[in-house]
Amino acid sequence: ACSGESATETESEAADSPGGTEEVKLVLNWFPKSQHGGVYSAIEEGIFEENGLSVEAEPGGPQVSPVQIVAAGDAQFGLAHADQILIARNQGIELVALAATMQGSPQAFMFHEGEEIQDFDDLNGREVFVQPGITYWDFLKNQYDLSGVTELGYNGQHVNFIDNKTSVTQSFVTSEPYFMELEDVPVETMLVSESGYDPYNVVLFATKDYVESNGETVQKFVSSYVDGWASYEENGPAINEVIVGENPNIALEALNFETETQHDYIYGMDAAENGIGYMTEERWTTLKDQLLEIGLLEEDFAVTDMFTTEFLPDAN
Amino acid sequence: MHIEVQPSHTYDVSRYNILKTSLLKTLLEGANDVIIKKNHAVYFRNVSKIYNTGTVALNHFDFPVEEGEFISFLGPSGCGKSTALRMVAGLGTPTSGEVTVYGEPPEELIKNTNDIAFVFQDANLLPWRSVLDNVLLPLELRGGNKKENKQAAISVLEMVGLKDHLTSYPRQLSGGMKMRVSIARALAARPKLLLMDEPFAALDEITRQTLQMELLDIWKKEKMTVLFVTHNVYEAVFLSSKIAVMSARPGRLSSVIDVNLPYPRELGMRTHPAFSDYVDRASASLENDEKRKETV
Amino acid sequence: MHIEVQPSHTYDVSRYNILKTSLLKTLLEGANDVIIKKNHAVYFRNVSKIYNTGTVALNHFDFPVEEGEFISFLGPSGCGKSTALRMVAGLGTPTSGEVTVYGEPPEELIKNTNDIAFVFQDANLLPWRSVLDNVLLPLELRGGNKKENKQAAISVLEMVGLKDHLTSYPRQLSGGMKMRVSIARALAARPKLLLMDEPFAALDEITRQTLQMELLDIWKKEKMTVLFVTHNVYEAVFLSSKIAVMSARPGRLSSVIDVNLPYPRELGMRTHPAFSDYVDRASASLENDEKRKETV
Amino acid sequence: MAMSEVEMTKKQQALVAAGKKQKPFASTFKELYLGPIIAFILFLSLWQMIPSVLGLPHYILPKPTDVWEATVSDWSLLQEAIRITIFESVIGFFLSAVIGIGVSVLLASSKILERSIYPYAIILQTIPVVAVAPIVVIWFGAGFNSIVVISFLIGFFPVISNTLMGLNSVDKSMDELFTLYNASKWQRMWKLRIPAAMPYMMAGLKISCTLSIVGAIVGEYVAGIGGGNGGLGYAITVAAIQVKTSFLFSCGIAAAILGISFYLLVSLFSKMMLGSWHESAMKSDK
Amino acid sequence: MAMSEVEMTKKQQALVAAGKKQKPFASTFKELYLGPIIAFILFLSLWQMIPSVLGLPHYILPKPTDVWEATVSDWSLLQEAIRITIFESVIGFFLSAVIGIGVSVLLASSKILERSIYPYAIILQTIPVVAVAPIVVIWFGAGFNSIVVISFLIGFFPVISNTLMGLNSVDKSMDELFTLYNASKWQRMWKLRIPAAMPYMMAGLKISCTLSIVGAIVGEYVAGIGGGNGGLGYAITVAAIQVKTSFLFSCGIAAAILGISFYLLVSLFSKMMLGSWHESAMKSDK
Ligand SMILES: Nc1ncnc2c1ncn2[C@@H]1O[C@H](COP(=O)(O)OP(=O)(O)OP(=O)(O)O)[C@@H](O)[C@H]1O
Ligand SMILES: Nc1ncnc2c1ncn2[C@@H]1O[C@H](COP(=O)(O)OP(=O)(O)OP(=O)(O)O)[C@@H](O)[C@H]1O
Ligand SMILES: [Mg+2]
Ligand SMILES: [Mg+2]
Repeated sequence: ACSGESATETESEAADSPGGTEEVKLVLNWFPKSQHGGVYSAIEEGIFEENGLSVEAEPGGPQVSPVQIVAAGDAQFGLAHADQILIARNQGIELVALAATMQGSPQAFMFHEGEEIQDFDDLNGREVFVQPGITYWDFLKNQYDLSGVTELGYNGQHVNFIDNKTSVTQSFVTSEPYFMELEDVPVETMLVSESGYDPYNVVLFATKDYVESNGETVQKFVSSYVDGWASYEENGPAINEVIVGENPNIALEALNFETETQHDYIYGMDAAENGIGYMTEERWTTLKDQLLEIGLLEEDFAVTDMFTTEFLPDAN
Repeated sequence: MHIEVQPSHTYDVSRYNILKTSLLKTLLEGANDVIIKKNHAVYFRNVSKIYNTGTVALNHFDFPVEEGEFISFLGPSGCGKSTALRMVAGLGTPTSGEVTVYGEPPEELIKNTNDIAFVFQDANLLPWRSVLDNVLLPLELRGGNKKENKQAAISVLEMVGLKDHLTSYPRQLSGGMKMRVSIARALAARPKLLLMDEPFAALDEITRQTLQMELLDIWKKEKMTVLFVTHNVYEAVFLSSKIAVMSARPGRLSSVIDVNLPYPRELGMRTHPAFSDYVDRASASLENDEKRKETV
Repeated sequence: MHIEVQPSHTYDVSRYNILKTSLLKTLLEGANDVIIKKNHAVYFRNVSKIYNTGTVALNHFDFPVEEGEFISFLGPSGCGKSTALRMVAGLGTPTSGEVTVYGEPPEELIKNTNDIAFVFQDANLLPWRSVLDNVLLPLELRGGNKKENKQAAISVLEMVGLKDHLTSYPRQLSGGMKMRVSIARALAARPKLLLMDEPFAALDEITRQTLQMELLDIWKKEKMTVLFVTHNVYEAVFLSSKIAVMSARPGRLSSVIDVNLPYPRELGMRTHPAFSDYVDRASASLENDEKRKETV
Repeated sequence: MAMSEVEMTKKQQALVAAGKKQKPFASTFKELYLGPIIAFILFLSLWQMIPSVLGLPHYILPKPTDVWEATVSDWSLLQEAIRITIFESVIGFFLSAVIGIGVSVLLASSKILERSIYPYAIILQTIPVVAVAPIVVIWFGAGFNSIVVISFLIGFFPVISNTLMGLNSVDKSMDELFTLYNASKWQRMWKLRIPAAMPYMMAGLKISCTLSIVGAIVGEYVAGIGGGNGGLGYAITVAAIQVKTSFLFSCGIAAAILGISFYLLVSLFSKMMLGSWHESAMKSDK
Repeated sequence: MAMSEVEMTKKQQALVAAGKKQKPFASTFKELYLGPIIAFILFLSLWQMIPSVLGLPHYILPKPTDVWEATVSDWSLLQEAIRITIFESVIGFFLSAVIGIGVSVLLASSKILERSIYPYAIILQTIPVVAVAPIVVIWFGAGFNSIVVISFLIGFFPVISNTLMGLNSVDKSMDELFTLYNASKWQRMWKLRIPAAMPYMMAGLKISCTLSIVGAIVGEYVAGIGGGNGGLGYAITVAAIQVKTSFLFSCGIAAAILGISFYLLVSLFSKMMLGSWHESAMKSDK
């Protein structure tokens, strides 16, 4: 892919591909994991193909920013957390959220068992590993007095956390606790969402321009995506094996653990009633207001521009 | 006023034009200068050289060299002989005064031709080139037929007695052999003006004599002008048409001896009384100089 | 059987022991050897040197040098003079045969003493050290009182006529001046064995004569042994107690001339008929050699 | 360079000694600074134009003006970050230089040592920092110390590699001189090999000084900021997460300017050290 | 090195020509390999002991045996990762070498060019990769191309810096020779400056080859793996998250071994290139 092409150019190029199927690219927010189960399910089961799409899922990584890649037109769809999609607004990147994979945020603080951390105030006096710039940390600092926290950079390692019994690290409840268990390090977690900061996670998005001019493709994609997740609920373990093929360094058991723990976030909560991918204006507005308050958003705007449920299948 | 300009070697047009302008300039000052300029291969005009260490290497050095002459420079160590030669080659500029080569500043001349060759006081060979390739260097730089160049290089190397060492590297040679490569390199370029800084100092008497004869041969054949630095008074007398004796600190020209022995010179001449006479005169001039300095 | 061993310089105990063992060894072969060994500063025993390029630099070179001698090596360029000297200094090993210095292999000797100094064919100065510091180098390496060392260095530099250039760097010196620094460096170390490879080749006649006289002075005073390479037959005769004439390819010893002129030598001797005689003999030996080669 | 320097000196000298061909300021200016200035202006205008021409939005390639705005508006953050990074990288570089040269000298002093230990220096260089970061953090604590250690780890190899090369490329005949004078191993080291290796050492330091900044930034990245304030690495991470590309560029440019200043300082130092003899640093007098 | 090489050659030669003091294999072995082997064993045993003595658990500092187990059990993963990283870094290094030397030659050919452009080379070196990663990814796409570019970006500066230094440190009197013979700028470059700069160039390549591996690993970190399979950078990231410290060390060591092999190859190449004249690479014959 080259630089100068705007989204529309890429799209027309994409549309011209032979065989009647349209090629689109999806950038994942991380190396393939269970949180991308719906994508791989849709690919594996031929759901995208049935809808006339040929989808390339490009793995993310520590420093890969799907927001930027999609904004630059190098991919049509991306996965990111809701707050990232909102913050991109500051830069004039107009994205539209199409489906929320997880109805809530599995982001959590993980600490050693018996550390007696009940509330966020209890983080004071401890070393906390958080990724510099991660939004919920700003939110928490705004909500609580965390001046006693020694803030350390989170870098994807947990060794230093394990080494220091009183320390706390950011984590996903769907992932890290499993690895700790493997290492016989008993841990507990405290969800960030308990603070009231609960963005949708792993949100499918595209640029506003793209959505406006390629409604049909977007419709096909979102439908397939949701169908993919539906089918993943049935045969998660089988799809996980496919994912291991894409991300050979992760253990199947870890994926299965994730599949289990993320189940409620995907299929439960609001989705239980309203279907997979469901989003509400209220949740988006709350999040937007929270970000506004802590200064991560520079100006107010109507969230209705920011997300749409029009491509989601009608609630059953 | 009619001035006949008869350049003694073939100038290309651009150089001829340079010459013309400098001629026109000098015309304003008087026609004599024109004639002088045209005939001089090298002209030191009141040249002084002060290195930035404060060392006065040359002091009001004034010396014309006519085309086709063979000039030897004699003088104590450190008196500025190398400095003078380097200036002729454009590798140093006078602090005051002027050096001209064929009427031009040497830097200009160098830029336009390949007519000057220099045998440096140390051999100055490229360590990564074999003997043959070192000699080929000036020919390569000038261009021309590769095969002919190689032929030329080999024949000069044969002359200096190194034809068995074509593929040796400088570090595999003895001191005298390195110097001979350097001499071969200079001769291979067939220069009009040959500057040699103690080229034979590292050679034994017999090799030296052979090379002296060869050098004189080439000099005559090619109508070169040679500036030759040596510490050997016999050598100076044997080779030169004129000897410039210099004195030390600051380097001045102390006397000029015209050697009126006929060319071609033969080894036998060395026993000739006239020869000894010149040797004595040159030695005396050197020694006087030394004494004068001591009494000061 | 009683053998009197009277080492001519003061050995420290360890070296004396080495000497003893080598004496004992030789005792088994015959007492004669012992006496020869003890008196020889340098002994080339049937030395051959073949460089890995295949060049035969020395071929069955056999030459003893007694202590206190002043030996000059004469020979055509590339005949192996430098090679021979370097082997004496332990900077090269014979391909076959043996070089001993005071009865020991030179590498051993070097490890135990500072008694050898070498004036290389090129000046070989450290570019980052001033003239004074270059001369100080061997003294520094040996240790000793800094002030005394400096005094000693300055006085040798004065002798070679460079006392005005103590703080100059090598690149600011003329060719002859560099060589003189190198000579000063060697002399400052007051060696027992002095190896000089064409030390005066880059010097003018007058400086050369002064240094010759100084060298002879020091040689006598310090009871040094000197191996001296030169291309100048006059110089060889004037300085040496013995001249080794070498012939080229492969380097052999072609003749040895004992110079029975009395010491101290004076400049006036050069006009002495005996002197010319020696010069003629040496030259003849060199030339014969050359001719012999040509007829082969 | 050799050429033009020679040229210059010739002129300078004519100026000093003969005092006739006075060289006007304008021409010095032209020779020395006009090129870089034109290049800089060209570079800036190209950069200003490219995003517009290619239609790249500012969050992908911000224009210089965007970067300038971001710099001005977040100047206080940037300033603090720069201060911290300077501190970390200077110490890291200092360690690289001292330990690098020290280790090289040690290694060069014995072939066996070199053969035995040098591979570990290469290992230290190639082993990815992320792999050893936890250990570094455990041993040195999160934050400053670890960052300095990582900056050192990244910067020291060029010093070792170059210095060793230099120490081992001593002119043969000078080496023989020392052999002859029965110089001890350390005398040879101090009086011959180290002075001879100077130019190589200095080339190594020049590489290392810019790497030490990269090291400090990477260090903050992998070793965390340890409770203190964050330097450029921290600022960059935050900017990247918040897609503040313009500010990210401000930080990047700040790092680059640091690098250049650092490089110039080390070059100056190198000129001073080599001044007395090495061709590349020497103004020759002809 | 100069010393011991000289020593060796002397012996070798004595062996070849005189054929008397035949040097037994055992002694060569002792000189060449014993040191490194002892050092290696020492290193391994120290490493094996440290975790036990200090009570460091295996997820902090795994023992060599742990690492070995992890390597064996995940060998297929590791092998694939190594293959990919080799590919990326070789291309990155190749670009560094070719572009680095090319640019240096260009810069050295004109003082004005050097003054105008060299600062940007320093900028490219110091600007943190993370800062430019988004652009790199957008221009070259996530994955392979970007990784190669990043590997190049990290590796090319030592080449430029060293080569420039070499090109500018030509012996003055040789330079004069070329002036005298009216050599054109490019003749001087090809026939004088480049051969004279060889040793510096080679020193630069040696540094750059190890850096290019670091670059490939960092590249995967910041530019992602794109559609293709991941190399060591990817393996390290994933291993870190999964607290597979032993495997992480396997990857690190694999990177280090790559680095050493790469270094040795480049050294060999350098010896070949310099063989004909430079002291540091030359077996002298005395
Ligand atoms: N680059 C330099 N910088 C400073 N001084 C110099 C430089 N080159 C030469 N000199 C000084 O200039 C004087 C003349 O040097 P030059 O090399 O011309 O002497 P020379 O006549 O060739 O001597 P020799 O016969 O010993 O070669 C000497 O005193 C020397 O120290
Ligand atoms: N390192 C070397 N490798 C190969 N051959 C060499 C080496 N050094 C010298 N030679 C060869 O050995 C021969 C003798 O060299 P040496 O330097 O001893 O001559 P020399 O008598 O000192 O000559 P000169 O008077 O020219 O200095 C020469 O033919 C030379 O080519
Ligand atoms: Mg001279
Ligand atoms: Mg010799």
